[in-house]
Amino acid sequence: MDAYPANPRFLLPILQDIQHTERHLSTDAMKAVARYLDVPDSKVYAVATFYKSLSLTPKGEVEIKVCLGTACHLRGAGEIVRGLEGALGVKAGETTADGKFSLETVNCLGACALAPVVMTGETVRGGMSAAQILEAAGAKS
Amino acid sequence: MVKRVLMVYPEKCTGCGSCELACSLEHEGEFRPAASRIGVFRFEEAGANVPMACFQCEEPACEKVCKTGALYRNDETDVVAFNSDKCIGCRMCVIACPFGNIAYNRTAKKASKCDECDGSPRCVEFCPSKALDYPQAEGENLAKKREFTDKMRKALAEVK
Amino acid sequence: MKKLAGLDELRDYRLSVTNDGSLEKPHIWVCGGTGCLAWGSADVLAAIQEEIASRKEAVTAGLRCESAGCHGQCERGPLVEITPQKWIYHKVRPSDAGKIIDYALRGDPAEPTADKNSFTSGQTKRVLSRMGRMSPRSIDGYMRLGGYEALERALREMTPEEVTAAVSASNLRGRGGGGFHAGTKWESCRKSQGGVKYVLVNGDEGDPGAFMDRSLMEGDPHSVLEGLIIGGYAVGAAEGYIYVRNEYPQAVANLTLAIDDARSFGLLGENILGTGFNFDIHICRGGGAFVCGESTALMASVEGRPGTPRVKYIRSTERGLWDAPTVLNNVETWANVPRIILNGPEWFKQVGTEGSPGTKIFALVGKVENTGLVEVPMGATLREVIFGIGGGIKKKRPFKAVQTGGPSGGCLPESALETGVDFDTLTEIGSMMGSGGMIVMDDRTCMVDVARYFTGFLEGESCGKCVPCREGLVKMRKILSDIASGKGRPGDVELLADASETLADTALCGLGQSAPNPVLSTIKHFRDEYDEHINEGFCRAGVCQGLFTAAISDACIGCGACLRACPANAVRGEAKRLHAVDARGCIGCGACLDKCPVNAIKAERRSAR
Amino acid sequence: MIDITINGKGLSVERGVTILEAAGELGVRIPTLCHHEGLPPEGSCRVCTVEIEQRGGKKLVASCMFPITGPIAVETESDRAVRARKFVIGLLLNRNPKAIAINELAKEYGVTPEERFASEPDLCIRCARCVRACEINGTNAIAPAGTGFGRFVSAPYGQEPESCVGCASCAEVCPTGKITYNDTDGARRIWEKTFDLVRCARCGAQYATKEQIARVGTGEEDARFCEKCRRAVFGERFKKS
Repeated sequence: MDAYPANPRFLLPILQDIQHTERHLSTDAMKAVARYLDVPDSKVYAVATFYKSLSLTPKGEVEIKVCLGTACHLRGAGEIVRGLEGALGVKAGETTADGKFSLETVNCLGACALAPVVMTGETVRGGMSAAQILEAAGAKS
Repeated sequence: MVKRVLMVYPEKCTGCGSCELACSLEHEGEFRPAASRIGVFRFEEAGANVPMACFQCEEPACEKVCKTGALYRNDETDVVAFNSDKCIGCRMCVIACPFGNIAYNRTAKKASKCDECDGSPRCVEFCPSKALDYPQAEGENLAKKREFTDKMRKALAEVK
Repeated sequence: MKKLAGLDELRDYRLSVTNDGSLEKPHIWVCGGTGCLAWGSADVLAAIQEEIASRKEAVTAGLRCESAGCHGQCERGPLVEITPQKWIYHKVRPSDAGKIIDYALRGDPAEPTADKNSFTSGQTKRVLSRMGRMSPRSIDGYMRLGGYEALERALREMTPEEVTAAVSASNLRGRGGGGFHAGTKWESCRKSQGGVKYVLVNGDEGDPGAFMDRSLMEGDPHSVLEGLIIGGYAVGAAEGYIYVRNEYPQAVANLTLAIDDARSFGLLGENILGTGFNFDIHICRGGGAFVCGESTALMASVEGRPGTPRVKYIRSTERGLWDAPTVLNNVETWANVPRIILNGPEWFKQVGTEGSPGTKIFALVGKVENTGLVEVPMGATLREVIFGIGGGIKKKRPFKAVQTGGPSGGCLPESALETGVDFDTLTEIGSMMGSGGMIVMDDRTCMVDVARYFTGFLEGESCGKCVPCREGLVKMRKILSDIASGKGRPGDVELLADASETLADTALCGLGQSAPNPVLSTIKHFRDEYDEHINEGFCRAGVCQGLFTAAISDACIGCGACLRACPANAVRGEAKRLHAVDARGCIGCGACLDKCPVNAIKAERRSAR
Repeated sequence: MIDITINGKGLSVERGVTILEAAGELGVRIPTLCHHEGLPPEGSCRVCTVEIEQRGGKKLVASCMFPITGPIAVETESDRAVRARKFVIGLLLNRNPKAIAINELAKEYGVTPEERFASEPDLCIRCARCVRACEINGTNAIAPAGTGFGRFVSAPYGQEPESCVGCASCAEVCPTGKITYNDTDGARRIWEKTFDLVRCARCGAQYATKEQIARVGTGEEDARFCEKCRRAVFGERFKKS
């Protein structure tokens, strides 16, 4: 947080950094940011609940993001989501009980040529089945 | 527009309450002294009565706390005017006025204060004993008003 | 790195790197775009670099291997290009390292010049011209290919008025979707009162199916910076912001490095090249909200607030970021600027149409043979792009529609294929340019499903501020879901059309106003599919679950792929013999349809309901 | 001054005046929901949509925000404007079937609820009048949270709003009665936060929250009395002097 000047414009980047390191935004963390930037708590909460890259509940160690962009939709992204939901035992948007994986759907990762695309962590993978994705993600963690 | 000033002469007040009735009828459409912007305080043991309405302060505490501009100085009349459409019901003005001259109407969800009936105050019109007057704000009247406000200040200082 | 203190120093430095002989030396470029990385190009790069280090002749010859920006042929990755010959290799594996090095040193008998395939030869690469042939992480590499010459010229020879006039004269229109004249924006901002002004890059490429901007930011970040610096000079801004999608970490990394390099060279900062012009650039990472592509929402986001749009009766060029005059253009628009300054507005107008000059980059994706980035002159027909450059439909299936403009655009039928693609024509026929996504659909695409997909997408991305968008999209999606699940009612299409038209008329921001386009365009061009769903419970594309029965034609080769795919065991048939579907057992899931290698399975009406 | 017409009636207005303000001058009523004269405009409910003709083109605009900067012809009840208004009212009616203000508008425009699109009944129309009232007071205790259909007004972190002073203006400006406050047993409850009400030293009326008084900065002596008693106490002093 101290890496940023205490200017309200850094609210989103600070929250993103916290999200990245702590995998979620705790109330204490948000309050601390509000105090640091001298931004009302209500505005911090508004930002925290507005942006999809921020989450109030902890995300898994590995975030699996299934692209639901148009090209991926046409090439069976829905099937992959269903497959991953079945294999992980969670619905999209949820995190497994052991905190290892969270399953997300995102809008277009901009790698349409590889559709259907999945991003695990910061790695983009194309044309894989649900099982292959899990193997790759699991091997990584 | 001619600037006028609402003058109060407590010594002439009989405590009849005509002003309160006239005010509530004008603003609320009914005879209900409790809703009147002017209020007569009757001190029966002393046999004295004091009609009280907004003093249209030079530096109004109410205007200062009003964030929506519902309370503002009308430069043409010098009245601290109130635009009820802009009132959000925060009641800060009610709390701020040291004289208790702004009330809050819970039904209307708005503050209420004396607006001098846009230049023809009904209270003055209906006061049978000339305890209320509405002369032009100039010369002798202005001097009187200053005297009056000085008195107000002193009284306020005493309260404090 | 040394700080360049004057325009002459910049010129001398540019010339020194250009003439240092690197351009003539053999060089292997491994594509480092997101697509190729996903194919494993990092391993290819490492393997080649390792092999070079171990081969004396390679070292002696000065052979180098670096990661480069996206070539655009993402589906055939990992891509490798050898310069100066410009030989391109597809699907290169780490084990090919030795072979590639041999080719680079001794020549390839096959000379696989990319120009030989239609994907490359059909294109007019201007903005993409450097992609794949330089390292996006090297400012020297950028200068070697003409980079920062335009900035030098603008600062040396042109007044801010002249720069603005040149952009106006070029008739450059915003590549982000609206097609607003960039010059008009610049002019208005330049003339606006106020000391503080801003220039912004919209890199929040949210349209599903579009990745032009991602590739540019990743592959040629300096061209965006150069355009922005020139823009700042022209309108009198001292600060620029680049708003990049959070989903593009590599773009953020490459832009950050580019900004750092530009700063240490003195191309950003105080008193740039001794001209007295101060300008700096900051990066803002997006938060994963599609609506932030809308200009007022983007500015709110830069300011650190939720990205909710505001009513825009006063232009951003008068009151934009922090209420200061602001020019916001998208990545591709900014990347065009240095080229216009360098080559002049007349050069820019040599290609394209009168109303929409220049080139446009499209992301050609979907059911098309060659997917990837395509840069063509404005006015190229959809047929040229899809069937020429794109090589037609995958598996030789019939073309059904092409979707342009992302969720704000529309679906166009075969009859529109001869249409020249530019801002105005696309809008006229009920779609829009958008940022350049071009999604090709075949007969296995259900247009009701597509409409539902986009409506659902927008429903999820609505900021929720205004009633029509927040509540109206829910209503529309409910109708579409009903239709797609066989619960459509007569009159639903009219109800949908009415809601669409009114939503377009009442929504607060451009996102909401254009949200009904996918629905309206599919109703307009594919009305019969809606009617089949509602009246006959039939989805001809075999997409909507339960609204069709699979039927196998005589073309069946008896491979058994369908039989294995069927979750309901409704396919019968012996190996090498004609298979058949038991219509009573078929659950209409469509699992078999895509598995057939010979397109022998069709979706048919269910006989008994 | 700029000459415009509203429903055919001519009017001269100052540059920058909104259509809604101009209509008010002419006595032409345009229905509104999110608009409040004391608050910055939001333009989110779209109920005040009107049709304008400007430089030969016709379009719909939100009258509460559209600043008049050139000659325009406004139609507040054109077919297109009414169709738009009905659409918006209908959508709100589906979600807020119990809101009196919405039902009144629905009745006026002949809009009936569509059962097929009914969602969980809610009183909040997300007009953000409450939020803007809180903002303008400088308390910023509440803000819109979430996005899309799930957007809602919330105190931060779903907890008691720390900065709330209990002035209740959010409740007072709420057009549908979604936000309420309750003064009982010497306490005010709002946003699930309980405030002690200050008791008037003279009449015993509970007239304001401590936090409110502190925010206004009223002197300790004055703050002992409710506004009625303050007047009486002052009258007493005044009479004596």
